Amino acid sequence: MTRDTSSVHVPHFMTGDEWQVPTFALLRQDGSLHDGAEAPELTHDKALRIYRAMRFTRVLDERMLAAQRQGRLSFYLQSTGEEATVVGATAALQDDDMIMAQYREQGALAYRGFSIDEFMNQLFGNALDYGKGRQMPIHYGSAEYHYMTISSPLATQIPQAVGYAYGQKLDGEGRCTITFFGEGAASEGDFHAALNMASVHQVPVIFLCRNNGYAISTPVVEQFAADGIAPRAFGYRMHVIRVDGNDLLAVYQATLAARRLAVEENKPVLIEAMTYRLAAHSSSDDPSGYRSQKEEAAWREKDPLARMRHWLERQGWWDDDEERRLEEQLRDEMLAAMKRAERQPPPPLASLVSDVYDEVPAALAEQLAVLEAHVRRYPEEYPRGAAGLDAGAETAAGGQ
Amino acid sequence: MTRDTSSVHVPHFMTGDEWQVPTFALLRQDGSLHDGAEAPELTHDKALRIYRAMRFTRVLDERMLAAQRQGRLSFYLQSTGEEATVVGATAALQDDDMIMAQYREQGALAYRGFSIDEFMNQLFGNALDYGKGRQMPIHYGSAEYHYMTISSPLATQIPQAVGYAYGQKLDGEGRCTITFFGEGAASEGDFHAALNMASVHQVPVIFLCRNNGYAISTPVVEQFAADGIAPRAFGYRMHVIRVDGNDLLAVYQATLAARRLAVEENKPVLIEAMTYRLAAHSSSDDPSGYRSQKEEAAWREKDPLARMRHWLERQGWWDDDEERRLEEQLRDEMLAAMKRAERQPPPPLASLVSDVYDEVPAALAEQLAVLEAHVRRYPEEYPRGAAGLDAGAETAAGGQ
Amino acid sequence: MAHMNMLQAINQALDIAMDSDPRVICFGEDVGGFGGVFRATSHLQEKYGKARCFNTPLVEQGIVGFANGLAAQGHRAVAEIQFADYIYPAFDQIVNESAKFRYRSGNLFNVGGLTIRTPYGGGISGGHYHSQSPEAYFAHTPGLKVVVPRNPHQAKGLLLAAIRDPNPVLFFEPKRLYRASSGEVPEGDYQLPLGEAEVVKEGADITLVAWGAQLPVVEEAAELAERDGISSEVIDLRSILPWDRDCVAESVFKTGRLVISHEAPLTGGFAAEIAAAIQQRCFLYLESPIARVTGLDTPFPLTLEKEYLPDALKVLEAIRASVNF
Amino acid sequence: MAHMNMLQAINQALDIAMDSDPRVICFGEDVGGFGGVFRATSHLQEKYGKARCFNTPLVEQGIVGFANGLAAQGHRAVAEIQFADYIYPAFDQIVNESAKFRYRSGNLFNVGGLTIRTPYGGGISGGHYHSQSPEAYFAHTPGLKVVVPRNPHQAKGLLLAAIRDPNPVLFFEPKRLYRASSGEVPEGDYQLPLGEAEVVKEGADITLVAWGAQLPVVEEAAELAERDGISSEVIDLRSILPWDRDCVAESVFKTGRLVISHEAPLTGGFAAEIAAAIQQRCFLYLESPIARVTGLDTPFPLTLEKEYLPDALKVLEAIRASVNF
Ligand SMILES: Cc1ncc(C[n+]2csc(CCOP(=O)(O)OP(=O)(O)O)c2C)c(N)n1
Ligand SMILES: Cc1ncc(C[n+]2csc(CCOP(=O)(O)OP(=O)(O)O)c2C)c(N)n1
Ligand SMILES: [Mg+2]
Ligand SMILES: [Mg+2]
Repeated sequence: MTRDTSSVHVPHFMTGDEWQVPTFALLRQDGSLHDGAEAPELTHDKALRIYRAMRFTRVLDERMLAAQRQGRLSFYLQSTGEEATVVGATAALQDDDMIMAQYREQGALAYRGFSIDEFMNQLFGNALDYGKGRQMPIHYGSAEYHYMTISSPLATQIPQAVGYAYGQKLDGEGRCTITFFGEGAASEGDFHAALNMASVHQVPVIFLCRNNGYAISTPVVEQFAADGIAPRAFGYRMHVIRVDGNDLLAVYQATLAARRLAVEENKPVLIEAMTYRLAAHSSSDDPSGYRSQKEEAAWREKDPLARMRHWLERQGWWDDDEERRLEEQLRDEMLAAMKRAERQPPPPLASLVSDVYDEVPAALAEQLAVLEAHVRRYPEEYPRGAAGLDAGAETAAGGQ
Repeated sequence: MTRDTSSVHVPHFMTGDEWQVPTFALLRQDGSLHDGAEAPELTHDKALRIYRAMRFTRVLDERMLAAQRQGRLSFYLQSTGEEATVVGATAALQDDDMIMAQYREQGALAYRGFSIDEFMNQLFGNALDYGKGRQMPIHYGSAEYHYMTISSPLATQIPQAVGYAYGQKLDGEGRCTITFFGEGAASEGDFHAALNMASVHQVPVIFLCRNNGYAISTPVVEQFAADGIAPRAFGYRMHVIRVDGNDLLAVYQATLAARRLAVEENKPVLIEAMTYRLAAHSSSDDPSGYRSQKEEAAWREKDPLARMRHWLERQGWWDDDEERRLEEQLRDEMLAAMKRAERQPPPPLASLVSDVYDEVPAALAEQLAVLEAHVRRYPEEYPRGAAGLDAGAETAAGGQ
Repeated sequence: MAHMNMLQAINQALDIAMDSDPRVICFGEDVGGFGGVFRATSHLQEKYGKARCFNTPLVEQGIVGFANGLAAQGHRAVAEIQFADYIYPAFDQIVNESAKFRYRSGNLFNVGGLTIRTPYGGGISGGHYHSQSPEAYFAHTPGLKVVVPRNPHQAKGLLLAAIRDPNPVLFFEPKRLYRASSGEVPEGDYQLPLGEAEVVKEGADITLVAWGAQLPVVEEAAELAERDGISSEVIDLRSILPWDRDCVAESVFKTGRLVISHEAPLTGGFAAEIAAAIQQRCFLYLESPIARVTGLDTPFPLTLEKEYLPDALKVLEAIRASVNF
Repeated sequence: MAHMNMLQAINQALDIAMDSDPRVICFGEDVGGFGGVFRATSHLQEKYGKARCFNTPLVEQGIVGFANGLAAQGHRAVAEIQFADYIYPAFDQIVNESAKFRYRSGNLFNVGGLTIRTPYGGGISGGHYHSQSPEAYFAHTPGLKVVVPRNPHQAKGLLLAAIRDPNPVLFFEPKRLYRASSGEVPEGDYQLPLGEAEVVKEGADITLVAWGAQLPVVEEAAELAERDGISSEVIDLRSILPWDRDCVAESVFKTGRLVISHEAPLTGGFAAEIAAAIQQRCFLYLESPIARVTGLDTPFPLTLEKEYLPDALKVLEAIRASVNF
């Protein structure tokens, strides 16, 4: 409260309509730069790494939605339309900055190098899944790639990101945390708590809101009355920028600048990326019940992949041939990986009780023993449990 | 999202420092008006009703803190320094608008006519307490005066006020709800939820934040990084005004205008009243551990009662004699009421189990029967329970 | 009578409640135009308008806080929490506020008009955040009523009773049965009593107690046990709070044996309360220890969900162990 | 050894924890410069600086969310919730996040460094929002540890163990005993085991189980019963989750009788779990029903607090009833 607030003697209400938050954009849909815009420095290699991650994500989403439709997978969730937001922000970070995502950020993992097999093992919840088949498909996690395991309850990761980043600040190694979330999740109390704590404690954290227009069926006009999420930053005197979320270069540049503020000045930053969820919320959803095809078509015109590809082509870094080769290669690899993952056994029965604590408590070990005896008695009734029975002996003991 | 946000091509971060929320003030400490200020219309009668409520509150606080110090009361909590905020806002409402307060708003009840005996019965938790001796002192409630019973968990009343006001809007009788809370409580997730829901659903609710500088020992600079609470309204495109909370006329006028927006236009409003908690947080607290006497003294110079009294004197509506008579009268009445309240019996034993549900469930009636038998066996060990044993027979049955 | 599934029965109950009382208001995430992610509130906005059936922002603590206020004002607030797994952000509003509202005010104010509907339970490949059965948390909270229906007929009658009950009610809907359970349901307006259990099947040798989605499971176990010549009495508790001790005790006086089953983890689950109360009430009648067949003391898994769940075979084993004790 | 009260012992434990491990961080409402409303964190900010001991904004869900993240990052986060009655806004972060963090990630990540300290319980004229004993809610949550000390010596050793335990721990401090309980406490660094009960007094006729502030109560009841010639074995559970079934069962094998006491309401309280588990384990040894002496199934009252509380006389009556069954 260092501000010298002036005093007035006629009551006047403000609403925030007094000013507005503009949208930062660099690329036009045809891949050319807006007048006055300057592209960020981006090497050929990095640009291609980015584009490949975007394309990987798009192909993965197409393949896995199809697999879900065929009944091979119980559930899937696409990030289609939001690849520039997610990959652009990730590319602006150090590879060992922490990512705490919501669930639609597979592009971040793709960019960092999570392999097709790693994706598939999680999606099929098999014995090789790092999460041991405990969470629904798309709940990825990777210690190697500094990507916190996804948790379904919305917004819980946002204050956690503040705590994580506070720890990074204490460690003093110049790392930061980014947390992704939807404009719907930003309605949760946890979001408010996180912004407040980050600004009071000057924490190196980047809050990246994917404002994609919907929370399942709920459009933004029923989610909030304000002009988007950005103005919430003013409530905490936090740095904020709004960016065209379908513009890879703009997202990249904004996040680079945000990271500088976060890491060098311990200033948390809110980024609102304006984008659109082109697909259904998930494989369980059908958006035809709550939005028009016209609206979807208008946004399909703003496809972030096409926009980035056009820019790459203008740089002379990409062409149709390469595009076709990449798509084919990805499809083949994914098909093969999917088959490999499906052939893997389920996690062992003992994995039901490990990791609840660092070690399996006695009472829980007893519960497992009873269950094992039961499964042995009726192996045909519990084919998955029976399959993993012997494989899992050491797992139960080790807790790993 | 109807706003036409402009597009920019150079990344620029905003923080809210671009503009500021001024403080609306009318009265100088000497009771004169600021240059250019105009006093709201206020009849002689209403002005005195307001001042008497302020003085009542001040005297009540002094008396009851003393009673607590003497061991006659287990706990007390003063509103000293914040009387103008609470009484001024209440006076601007209709007497049957709903009030959902935090705990430091005894002035609102005093203004509406809650009697000294009603205060005392709650404070002593006796058989006449509407709350049946179930809550700590200062947890008043009154259906007659449209004052929701206080609940200790902070901020829970804020989204409740939105729901209450939504019901009033459905009823269409032109009533609204005001909710009071501290700047500390505004950190809770419930506050964020409430502002958002109120603005999305266009609810006739007034959010009145008493920004009194502290949440127990925590100063505002450790509570939030922004310039107060007011800028949070911008996150929801909500009408907001900041007001000098020690200036009765300004609070009154701001709240009048806010009520008009709420009731006539279904526009929720946030009012931030800048004030200071002159006393300790409560009788359990000692502020000398966390703030300076100098700071306290500076705020004592801004005493809202003195300021209002000076204004009244300038109107020729008040003088020293009347002040002395009022104080004496209040003291005498309070002393007498305190004695009456202390002489009342405790609530009957059966009140332990009534009102959990509309009727006492069988299992709970059994628990009471066991307890009654126990108390009868050891009456000297449970003097209060034994005292109320027979008085309470019908209470248990009726649930009232 | 009409044949329908549980979702249709719930939708009908809401429709009747709104039609018969203009003070009934339904809201929650996606419940407005879309009709809820399970479609339980389909067509209600169309029929009763946006003011009485609407989407809320995505904030459970706000939804229940708003509902508490709306109920205190005198409306009947029917709030949906999209999954029971997401009810915890509203825990404070429910446990500290809804449950204590009447008591703390000495009955000056109450939120009796509040009903919170939420789908619970496993068996739908939901992993640990679309499968939880959190009823025991709320059953430890005096001031609340907790109700769980087992089929469409029960769902409609209990939900209508819950909405009209003058106390705050948590209504847990077994989502596994939303479409899987169907049957004959009276067309009109009717209510089933809260706080009363129902003996679904009479039997002589052992008492089986369950609620909601676990009812078909214990019924199947009872059938399997029948082949061993064991006659089971099956009780649907229907209300967890208050729960019908008399009904369970009567049965155990007769059978001398008790198995309780729920999906929630064993430790601190509501079966513990039933076992504790019944061992006390029926001490001299018990011929074997009261057994609990429940989820493991772990979060809810995915790939091995079938192994985790307390299914009919596991209940059968417990019945056998009890009878052969 | 030094003579001190429980607050001093807790303050010492925090001091030792921070001194011996630079990764220990303490925070919460008013815990910074002021040292907490009960002064449990006195002088820690002075000694270890603002970065390691600080005030947070007033938002429990944020405090625990932040703590979860800080623990996941590798620090030892020691968060204070000012009163246990105010822990519910953090319920989601505790029950859905802290408790499931390791499991859901297959042990890639964990919040083992998390400890949440919070004062609980009645007897201080706190009414229903400064008196609650919510341990049973958390004891129904696999993945958490729940610990309650009974005196300064226990408090120091158990808190040091909790902070260093590689699992998230809820540490409930009996605020009624903060100053009322004092005794000899070892000066240095020591830990007491989590998950192990302690037989505080040996006896032959009946087993009394309690934890925290209820320990002195059952000890007093045991003394009173002694005058009737009844010899009680008194067990301090110390950890509610995981709890030491073996210790309680061993005792009941010997005594054949069990009384459990806690302040929380009866229905769904943790005594239910103990009763349910022990009636199963010790069925053939029980000579009378397991009894529970607890708070009523109501919110916590104020004026009639003494009548509400499960005091020594009520425990004594339960002991007599059990012995005379
Ligand atoms: C606490 C909580 N409440 C409700 C849900 C159910 N749910 C899952 S996704 C979703 C919508 C989220 O929308 P948004 O945050 O905008 O992200 P998007 O799906 O658009 O990427 C809802 C309501 C949940 N997972 N967690
Ligand atoms: C949910 C919750 N958390 C913590 C507390 C303990 N507490 C009581 S008052 C208070 C400070 C409130 O400060 P503020 O909102 O600024 O109001 P003021 O006391 O200044 O009027 C705290 C932390 C509480 N009552 N409820
Ligand atoms: Mg969205
Ligand atoms: Mg304050």
